[in-house]
Amino acid sequence: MSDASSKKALICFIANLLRDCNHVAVGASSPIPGAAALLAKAAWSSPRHVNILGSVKNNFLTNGSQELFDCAAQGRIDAFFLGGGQIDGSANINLMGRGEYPNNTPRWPGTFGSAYLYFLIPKVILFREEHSRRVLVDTVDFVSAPGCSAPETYRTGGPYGLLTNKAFFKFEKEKGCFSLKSIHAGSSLEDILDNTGFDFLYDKENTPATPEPNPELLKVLENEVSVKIRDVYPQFSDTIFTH
Amino acid sequence: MSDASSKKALICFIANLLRDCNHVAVGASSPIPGAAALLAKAAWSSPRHVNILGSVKNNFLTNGSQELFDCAAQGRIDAFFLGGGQIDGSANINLMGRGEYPNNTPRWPGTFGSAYLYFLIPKVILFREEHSRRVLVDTVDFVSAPGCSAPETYRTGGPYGLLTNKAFFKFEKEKGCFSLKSIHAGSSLEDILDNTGFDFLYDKENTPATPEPNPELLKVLENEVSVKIRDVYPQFSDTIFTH
Amino acid sequence: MIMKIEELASLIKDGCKLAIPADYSGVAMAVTRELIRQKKKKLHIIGVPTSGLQSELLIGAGCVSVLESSALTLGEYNPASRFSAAIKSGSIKLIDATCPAIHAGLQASQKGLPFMPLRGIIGSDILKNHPDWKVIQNPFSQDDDKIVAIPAIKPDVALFHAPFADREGNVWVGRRRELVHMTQASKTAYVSVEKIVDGNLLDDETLAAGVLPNLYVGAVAEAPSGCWPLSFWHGEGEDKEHLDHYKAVAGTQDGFDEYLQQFIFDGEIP
Amino acid sequence: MIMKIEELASLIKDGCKLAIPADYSGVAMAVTRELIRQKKKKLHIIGVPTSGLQSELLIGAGCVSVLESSALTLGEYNPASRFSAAIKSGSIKLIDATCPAIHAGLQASQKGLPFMPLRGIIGSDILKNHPDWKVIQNPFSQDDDKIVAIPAIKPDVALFHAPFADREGNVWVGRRRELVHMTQASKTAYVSVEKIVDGNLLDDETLAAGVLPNLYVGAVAEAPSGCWPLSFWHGEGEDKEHLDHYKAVAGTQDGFDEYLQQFIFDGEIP
Repeated sequence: MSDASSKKALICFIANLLRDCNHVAVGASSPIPGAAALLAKAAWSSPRHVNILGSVKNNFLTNGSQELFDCAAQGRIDAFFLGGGQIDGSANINLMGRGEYPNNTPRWPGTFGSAYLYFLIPKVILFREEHSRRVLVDTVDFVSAPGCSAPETYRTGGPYGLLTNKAFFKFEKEKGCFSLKSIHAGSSLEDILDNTGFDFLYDKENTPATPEPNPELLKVLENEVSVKIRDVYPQFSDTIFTH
Repeated sequence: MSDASSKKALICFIANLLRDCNHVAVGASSPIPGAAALLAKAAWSSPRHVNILGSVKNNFLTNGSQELFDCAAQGRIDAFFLGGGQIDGSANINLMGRGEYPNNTPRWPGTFGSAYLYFLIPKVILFREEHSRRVLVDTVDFVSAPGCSAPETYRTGGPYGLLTNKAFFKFEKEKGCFSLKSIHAGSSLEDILDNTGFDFLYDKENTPATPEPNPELLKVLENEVSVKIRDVYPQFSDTIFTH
Repeated sequence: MIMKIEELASLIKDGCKLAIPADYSGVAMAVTRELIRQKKKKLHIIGVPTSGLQSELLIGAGCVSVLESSALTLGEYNPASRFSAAIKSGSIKLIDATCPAIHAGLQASQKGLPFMPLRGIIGSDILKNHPDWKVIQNPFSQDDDKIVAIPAIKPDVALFHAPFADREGNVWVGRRRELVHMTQASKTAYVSVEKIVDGNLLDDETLAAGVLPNLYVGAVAEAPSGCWPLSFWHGEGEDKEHLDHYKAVAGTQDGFDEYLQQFIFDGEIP
Repeated sequence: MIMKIEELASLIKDGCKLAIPADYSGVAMAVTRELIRQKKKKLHIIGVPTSGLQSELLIGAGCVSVLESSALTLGEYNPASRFSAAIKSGSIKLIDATCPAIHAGLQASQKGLPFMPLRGIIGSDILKNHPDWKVIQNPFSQDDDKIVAIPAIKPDVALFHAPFADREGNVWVGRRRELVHMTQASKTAYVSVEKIVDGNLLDDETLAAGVLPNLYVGAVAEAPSGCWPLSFWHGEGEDKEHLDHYKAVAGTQDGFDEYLQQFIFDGEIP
């Protein structure tokens, strides 16, 4: 698959995960999740509300940048995306840096809202294209936001799954670990085992291939949604669409 | 003195009390304090900011009705006015009703913001035209807001004085009581002692008469400020100005 | 989303915890009359932070079981006779607060917090009588420093009147931001407006600054002069003659009942 | 109140606790260049809730002693080389937070409160390393229910760029209400604007909805394209070519120093 096709496949895959949501929020620098949310809204009018942070046109919040956080705490946001320079098998994420805090090398930008949103949004999708032992580690060096909390800790949200350019894992809350759900075209169970730094559950015999994107949905993406995506993510749009 | 002149005298008296303020807030149904604040601003450009709650034109707050309270807690409001169906000698005020709560007879509207603003605005002027033992009582039936607090209680504001249609008292914070400062034309020390239900400090021999309003200030009130007052308090304006 | 006021009022159920604004913010009086016609019962009214004629009428008509507010005032048309009568007879439960505490409780809800701290109040009989507030130690002070903790107030519905809305349910509230807070603190908002306008209010950044987005709005109904007989900050002044008439007749239950018949059940509106 | 940006910048003293907005809110870049020219020292920067090129430049130029923020990001122009270098050398103190905690700390200040509670955070290493936060019991829960208490963040100055202001110092910020909160949390605000307009912005209710009143504003300076090279939500997009150039040269101290010389001390602005 070309890079453009595999990005489109990820967009369609994520769009399907958002179909049961009313309100999806996406960070400003997350073009694939952002495109997916716009696609789901265009294809199914569900989610009804898509908020792209940092965008003027695709952001309907009017109460300042804390409104997103207030919304989340009230359960008014159904899905959100987080990444991480490191993600471990307990779904802990590290956005701070490698090595020991505070003198990390490299230091990444910082925790942003993750230490809060991860607790309060029911469907947090971990999305990181790079699937390597550098990113998917046994234990993160710094917990920007924990994947699991003690039962007495107030927590209405958390990790739903982890999507990379090789596979999709669902997070098993009861067991506190990921389980491999599907393998993208071009990868294999062996490839995934080789490139994942944490242990995860999988079915040796029957792990399915990630389904190809639905051609109708791809058509909506190409025809209707590409213009909107160009509006918000012009550079990204140039890499996947031929305008 | 006619009723109109004595009201004008009160306006001028209060205006002088506000001269050292930057920001004065006034309740919607307090025409005399409101007129005084507008007069002080017109005469001396001090206070610089006058906020008349409930008015659209004379209210510059834009962050909703809680902004006043946020402002007060930050020390951004220098003076405010409170009244009370009952006021006692410790400057406790009762806006709730006579008799036992909750089945007061009569029940008055309620405490409004007094239980908060009285703690946080440095110069709270108690203003009640009626000077009688019915209003100025020994002990209020319900403390909507206390005049004094224990030293460990966070309190940056409180009563500055009490103005009625007979006299002006200053509140002596250290002693926790009022002291009579001046007697308006038409009243006397005897009259005040007769009509005040609480004990207060006074100088038997030398309690001065309240000075007549400055003629220049009266002129500013009549010529410049009357139009603004009519704008905010049309009915009150009709009773004191001949337009 | 866009409906008739009868339908909007029918969404407010008996027992509803209903947040309503002070008179200066835009009171949904047309909807209130419809609530009385529909004979709502056991409403828990939250005056944000005070209330006026709207609560007086609902109380007089027997729709209210709890009034949570910092004041009920008719301004120069005081006293509020039906409110006073209800207090005397004990027919409503009072939760008396102070204005910023109502805001703080709503803001806790708006932010999904269990409580908000608030200065002042200590030593007021309001604190003694309030069923919900607690006094806690300021965790950041070494000394004895007590502060009041106000638990979240979570209304079912915010009900108010606004200048205009678009067909998607975005409502323009201008700088009356207490309506935004009150709405975001509530499960949903039902809004009457002077008019429904074309286009999307969020498309214009100047208008957008005063918009309550439809994420929070459950129903909008057009009701021109929807604040009558009260004044509307973005419209007409109060109907002094009508309010004088109300004051004159509402002193007795009979007088009030006649008022209800004439102006609400028979719907005689000038 | 209305002054030149040189004068406005001169009001910001060494050691100032300076609140600055995220890139999407309007960053006062022209003033920032002036701060560097005036060789400010020991600034305590508060990124609300994050920061970008503005902090990167101030850090690189040696103006900053403390960075309190939830992130410092140049977006697609990452990594922020001068920020990384300062962390490696330990030349700045970090107070790393999470976005809503920055907002909560400012909101506590805005409301004159010692602290605000906030959900989440428990179990994050952010909490372990933050010098100020405390974990308290929710006073309204019977069960073990811990919640983080965020103490007030009280900046000396809020500094940002806005579309326009009037001569009395009222500033239009539209729906960028974090600027209102940030300002009201601070002792004063210094604001650069695209232009100064005639009249009073509060006279028009449509505009008024997006106005920060002059009660809170200490200085306003006109600075057309004042966000350059960053994008402005109410104006131009970012200068990609310039930002690519910055990324290319800022990897070394020498390259950065040349950049400062060329674009700040010599003031070469396209």
